[in-house]
Amino acid sequence: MSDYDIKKLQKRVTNGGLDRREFIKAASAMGLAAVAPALYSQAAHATPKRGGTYRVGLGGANTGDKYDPADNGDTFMTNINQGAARNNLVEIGPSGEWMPELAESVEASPDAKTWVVKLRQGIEFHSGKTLDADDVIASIEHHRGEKSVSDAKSVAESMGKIRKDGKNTVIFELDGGNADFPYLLSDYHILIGSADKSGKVDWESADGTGAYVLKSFEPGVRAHLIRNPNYFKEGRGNFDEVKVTAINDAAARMNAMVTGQVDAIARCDLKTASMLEKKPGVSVLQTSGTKHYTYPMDMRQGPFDNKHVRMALKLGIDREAFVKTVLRGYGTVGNDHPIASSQNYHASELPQRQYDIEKAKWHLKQAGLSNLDIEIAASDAAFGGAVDATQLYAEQVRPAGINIKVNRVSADGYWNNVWMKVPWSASYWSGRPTADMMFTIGYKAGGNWTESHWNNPRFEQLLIQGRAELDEAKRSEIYVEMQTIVNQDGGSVIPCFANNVDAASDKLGRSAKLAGNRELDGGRSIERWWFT
Amino acid sequence: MSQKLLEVSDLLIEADIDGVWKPIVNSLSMTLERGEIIGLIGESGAGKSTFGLTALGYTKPGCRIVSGSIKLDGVDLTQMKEPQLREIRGDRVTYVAQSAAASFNPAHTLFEQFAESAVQHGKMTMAEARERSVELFRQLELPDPELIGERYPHQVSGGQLQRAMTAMALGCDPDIIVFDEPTTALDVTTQIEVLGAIREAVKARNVAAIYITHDLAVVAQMADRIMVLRYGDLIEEGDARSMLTNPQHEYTRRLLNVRALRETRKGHDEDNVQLSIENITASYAGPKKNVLEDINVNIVKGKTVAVVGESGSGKSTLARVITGLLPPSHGKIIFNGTELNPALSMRSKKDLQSIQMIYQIADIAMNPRHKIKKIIGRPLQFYLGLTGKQKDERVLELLRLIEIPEEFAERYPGQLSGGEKQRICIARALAAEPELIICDEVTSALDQLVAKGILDLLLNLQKELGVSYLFITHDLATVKSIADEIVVMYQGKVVEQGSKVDILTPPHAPYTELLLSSVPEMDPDWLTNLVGKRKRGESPTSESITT
Amino acid sequence: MLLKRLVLGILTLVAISLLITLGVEALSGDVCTAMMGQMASAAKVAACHSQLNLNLPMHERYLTWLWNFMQGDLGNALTNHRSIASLIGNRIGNTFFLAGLAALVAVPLALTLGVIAALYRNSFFDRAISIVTLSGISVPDFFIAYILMAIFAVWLGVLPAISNLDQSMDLWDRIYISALPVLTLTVAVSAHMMRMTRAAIVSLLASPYIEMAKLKGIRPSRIIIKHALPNALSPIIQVVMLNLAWLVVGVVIVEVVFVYPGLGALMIDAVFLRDMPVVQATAMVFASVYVILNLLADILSMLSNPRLRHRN
Amino acid sequence: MGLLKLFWSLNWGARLGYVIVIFFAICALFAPWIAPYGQSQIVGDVWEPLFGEFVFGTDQIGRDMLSMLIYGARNMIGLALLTTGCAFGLGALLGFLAATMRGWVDQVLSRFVDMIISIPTLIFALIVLSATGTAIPWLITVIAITYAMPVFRIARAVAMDIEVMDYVEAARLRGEGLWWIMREEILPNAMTPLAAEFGLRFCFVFLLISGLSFLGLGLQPPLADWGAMVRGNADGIAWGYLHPLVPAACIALLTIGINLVVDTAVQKASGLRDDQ
Repeated sequence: MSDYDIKKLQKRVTNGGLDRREFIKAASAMGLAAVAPALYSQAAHATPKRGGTYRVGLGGANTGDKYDPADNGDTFMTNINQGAARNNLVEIGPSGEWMPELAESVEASPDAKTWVVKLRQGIEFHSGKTLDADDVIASIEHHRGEKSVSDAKSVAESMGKIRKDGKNTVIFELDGGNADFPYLLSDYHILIGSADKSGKVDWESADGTGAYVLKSFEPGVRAHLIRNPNYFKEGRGNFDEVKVTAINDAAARMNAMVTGQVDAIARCDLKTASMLEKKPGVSVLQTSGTKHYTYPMDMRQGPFDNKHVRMALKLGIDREAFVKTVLRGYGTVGNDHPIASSQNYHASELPQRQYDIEKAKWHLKQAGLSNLDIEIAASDAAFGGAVDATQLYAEQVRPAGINIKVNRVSADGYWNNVWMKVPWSASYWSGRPTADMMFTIGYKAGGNWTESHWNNPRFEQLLIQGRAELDEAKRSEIYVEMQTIVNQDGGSVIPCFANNVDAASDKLGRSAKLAGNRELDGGRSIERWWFT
Repeated sequence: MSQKLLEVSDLLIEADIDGVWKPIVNSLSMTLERGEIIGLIGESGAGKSTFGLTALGYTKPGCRIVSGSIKLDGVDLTQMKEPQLREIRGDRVTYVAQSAAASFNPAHTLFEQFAESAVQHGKMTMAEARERSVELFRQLELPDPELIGERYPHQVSGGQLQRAMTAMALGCDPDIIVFDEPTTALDVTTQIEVLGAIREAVKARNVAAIYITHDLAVVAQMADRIMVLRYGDLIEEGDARSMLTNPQHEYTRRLLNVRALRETRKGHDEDNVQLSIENITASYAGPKKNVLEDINVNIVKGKTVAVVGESGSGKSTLARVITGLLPPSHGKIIFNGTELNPALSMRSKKDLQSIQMIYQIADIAMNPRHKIKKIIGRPLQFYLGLTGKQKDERVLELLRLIEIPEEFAERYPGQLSGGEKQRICIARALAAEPELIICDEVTSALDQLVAKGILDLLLNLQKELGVSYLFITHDLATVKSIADEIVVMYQGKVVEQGSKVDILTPPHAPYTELLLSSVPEMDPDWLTNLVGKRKRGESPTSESITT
Repeated sequence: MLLKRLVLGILTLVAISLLITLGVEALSGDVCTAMMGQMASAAKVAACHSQLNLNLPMHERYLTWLWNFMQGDLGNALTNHRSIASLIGNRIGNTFFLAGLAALVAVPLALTLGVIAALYRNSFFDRAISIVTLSGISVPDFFIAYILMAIFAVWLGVLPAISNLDQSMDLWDRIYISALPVLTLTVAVSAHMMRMTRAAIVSLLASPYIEMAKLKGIRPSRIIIKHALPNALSPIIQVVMLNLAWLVVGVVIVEVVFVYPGLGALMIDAVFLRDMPVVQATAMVFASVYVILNLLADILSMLSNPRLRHRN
Repeated sequence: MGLLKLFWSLNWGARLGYVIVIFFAICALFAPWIAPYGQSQIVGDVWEPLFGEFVFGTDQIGRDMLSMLIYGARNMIGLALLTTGCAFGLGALLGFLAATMRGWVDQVLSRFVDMIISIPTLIFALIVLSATGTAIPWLITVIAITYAMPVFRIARAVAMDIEVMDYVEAARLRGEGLWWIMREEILPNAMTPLAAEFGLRFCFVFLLISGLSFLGLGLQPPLADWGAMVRGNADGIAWGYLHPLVPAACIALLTIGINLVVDTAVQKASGLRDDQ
């Protein structure tokens, strides 16, 4: 019995859930004080080993998928492209910090307007070509310009003027200061491909610098990768082969994991994840990230133009129950702003909004209403289980005299025809690594994806200020104020932050702390993990 | 004490009629000697088939044997289990069904079906069965006896199928063959040939037989002894010859009298022609396959014209042409002096009303989902615009006219007997107050006594209402009793036409002669005599007609 | 006759392609907005349109497609520019493999059960099988899939839960990995075929030739198999063909649940993405299967009937 | 009294069928009074066990399964009736028309139906419903059209057989119009085979709706729908949650019940027509 318990504890260490002190304390409580440190290092300091075929089941695959990262977005392609076949200039570490990847260094001018990126030397593409500044420029230019259809168009365009300085240096001259510029370079679209003589990248050749070479790829079905023997990182790219299988159905993914047909899956079915945890030989991995669900209201129209109505709707959601039911506990409550508690500048002092029907009623009264009938559009395209979740919300808010009619709409075309087109809908954000990026993309007045059509002058002012501010304390102050404004005035109900919940076989080795910016160790399990 | 081959005693059989068990065979008994042929005769519902089939230890689904015994060589079949019965069926007792066309499995060749019984019962090998089949096919005068076994049922004519089925029944050298109306579905001329062949084969092999039929004249040719049944009871039993000459029972006498010739009516009135068919040529599929060729017929007002012919003669097509269902490729139809539009859809309501039709099978001529009142009431409403009470009263009036109780108005066709159904069809035709009624084989699906009733009714109605009839039939007895004028058709052409007296008095055209001579007569020696005559060439045969 | 049917079939295909075009065009959005999803903006959509020639009027695009299609050129997918021929090539094989395997199991099974049920009609066995098949018919196919997956993959662990068929596998591996979808489909289609087989046979049992066979002393089993079955073939063939067509065309959900790389999932994806040429190509495959199977059913019905086989 | 007597006169299969159908009909009619909770009310934790506090447990967001099943009976039976009714109305009308008119009308209708049938059902529904939205009238229209196609083929085949009957010819000879022939002559006689088909099709509606809910189309929440209940809980089955079995069993039970009833009705109807 105690043997089982200690295994579980060790597992938590391996998954990054326990640090040394906590582990030793818990192990001592089991009467294992003497051997506790040894057990800890056994769990925490597994060293990468080479070999084996890693089989991973990923959702989010589509038969229209392509190598061109401009179009990548979902789990399947990002794990293959960013996580295995190619690299960024900058990589996000386990704690959400940035660190150079293809870059050797990334340095800013004092006003954060000019950034100089020096490339690592001697990195070879799979094709044998050596990486240089031209490749970098061509790769980024791919996303810019009139003809660009890239999802990263706005990101790439915010990088200002790009020029090279010799073979191994690229200089970015931004229009305005941006202290978070390196994070832009870590975007999963901004991958570096090999440019030909005309300065274009042939993305379909799949030629990258990554730890694995794509051997075969069937869109929406599978990809087969083999190790790049010349990979530039130490201890990465450990598997001989990787077989990625597209499994879009969550239940099928879970079953594939249970039956051992795959070694790891991304995005567990939350409904049954707790059962998977009990399965021997399998670990359910949780990382808290920036992923959050939102219910954005169109603030330009009634009744959402009324602050009290918005407040009533924010107070009418039982966040604890929401996390418990919708996320099955795999997440944390949200506080109606988009910055996760794990992120820098999170406003931890800001009081957590509670489920309060009386207050909601009061706000409704302030708005001059005794009850309210409104409609919300939802589809499982917004986020998994969105329809159920929204119904749950509707039931929670009902006692306040608010009748929410949940209109389930087709998943097909949800983001084109429903989201931001109807007054109120369910929505989802994978989040951004920095507060500035998140606020810019989702809350800036007039932005394409400012889903609540919000426009707050003070917020706008702070946004510009914060971006160029290199002083950490001042910056923190600015972002806390912005979160407070969004919390009080913003048009989105943000009930929760969802954890990344993945599962992996215990035969797999991984570092003690997993990155939480994406599923499966920041989308890089292929590159980072190994078989023990 | 000599044992009878088959001894059925006090057999009581019940049938499930709408969930109630009712007796359909009332304690009947029968004995059969080796080599003897017994005829079971009666109208539908007499229980003759049910009774006859018990010789195989078989009852139709929905029937059960309540009491009595069926002893085959002293062994009681009622006490046997199915597997034992199967040993007997098809081996010691065999069966020849009414319609060979329906009773041969369309999916297998004749030989496969011939051999099945014998091989399954372990009596013969395939090779032996083949030899045997050739022998029997030859005996039954089937053409090409070596090869005909390889044909499928649809490739063989009806008469030949019936013979093949008899051959099949003889295959295992049975003790008893049960013939269940084996010639009823055949044309008269074919019937003769089949009857002759069956009789020869049975007599030659000294097989006992139970011959079931509704036709006294036919059974007279075949049976040594006759049992007359009615509603499950035995009416009369006796030697075939004495029964024909000296029937004891009133019912048997009526059966005998069915074929009595009616009085000849006087010749027709040329001036009062109602319908005139002029030079009609028609086909279903292009000019090369004309079904009717250059037909000319006149129908005089208030009189009856009978069109006689066997299947394939084109007589029914003629009806379709007149009604407009099949516009002719050539010729015209003149009705009361004006030409009728060839196509049905172009005719006026008045034209449609004037010509009505009565069909052969009343079952499918009436919508089973409509009540009688609706069936008769619809033409009243449609043509005459009657509604409500007026219509209902007229329906009752018509029911009285056709001698049907008024309460039948509320019934469905399925609840009526065959004769009653045909009367309803007549009422429906009359409801339109037509000038001409086309009767397409209206009595051929009915028992003889019932048919007689229908013909009487039609004649009375003609007297009362002055309506004309175009009578289409293959049955010369019908023609004799009802027609004023006769048109004989053969292969789409009129071979002879004229007043009834002219046609029925010799000399005949050869085909007419063949038809007339083929009608069975109430004379036990008729078949023997006729076959003799034909062999000597004194009477035409089917072969002599076609050549 | 056959030629006429063939020409009609081809006309049907053209009509379907037109219908599909109109249908997909009527949907909101196009391949560009669908691909970009949340990330769409007017400028990007415009750029995408001009890249993919979507600025041309619909009829022009349709006629171009039709012209190329007639010459055997399926074109490229709008989304990832891969050649559609290669995109659907493997999947056609997979789809037919699955359908064929399922048919191989389901058809004999259903026919046998149908014959047995007809033989022992109204017995306990007949009623039991009737209730089981009705239940089979009435349970959604994805649920059958999950139940089978739970039993055979999760609890017993004898069959793989996902069927990610791979071209490099040998036949035995392919069969093994496809076992669960085949089972699922077998359950789904057998019920219908079995019921129709039983009904077709039973409807013939009142025929005179069946009574004749009984009176010839033939065993009940032989009566059913030798006398009733051959004559019931035509309706049975029709039902079997209908179900075969469904096995090819209607298995989208089973494909998704078992991660089986077939055509159905491709078509759904293509509709979601408004990838017209891919939708068209898959629709043409499906429609051809339907047309061909229909034709085949008619030919087989004809061959099964001596009346039509031996015309004199 | 009379009804009860009639009931006892039936065989056990028919009786069982009627009991099942009447049971679900009562659920459908009196749902708000029978159901312990509302159909969207959240009453407990996620997937509370079967036969515990809640008879059939709770679903994936904590609604009472029993209440959802009862309301589901109302929604689904109502919807299925309406849809199947429309499908049969449309299919039979066109089928009869094709059989009665023959010629080019038959050709055009038959080819059209061939065409629609050869488009996968789900794809067809997906395309149309994506364009129109999943409001109930559209849902009914789409399913009705989809199911009208096979009904057309059956109706046409049956009507072809009836059409050659002499009573239809008699009606034609009388000069009856098309509508009369279809309504009075063909329809009553085609009822039996159509009814047999109705039993199965009725239940297929549940399947199609559940298939649609797989694609995120289908019945609008909070209306409970058995297919969606199976779908929503289906992933639990591999983990020993038996919750999805309950709605699945309901669909199966209703299918069996309806088919038993239809079978008896068909037998009775064909018995009436039989003479012997």
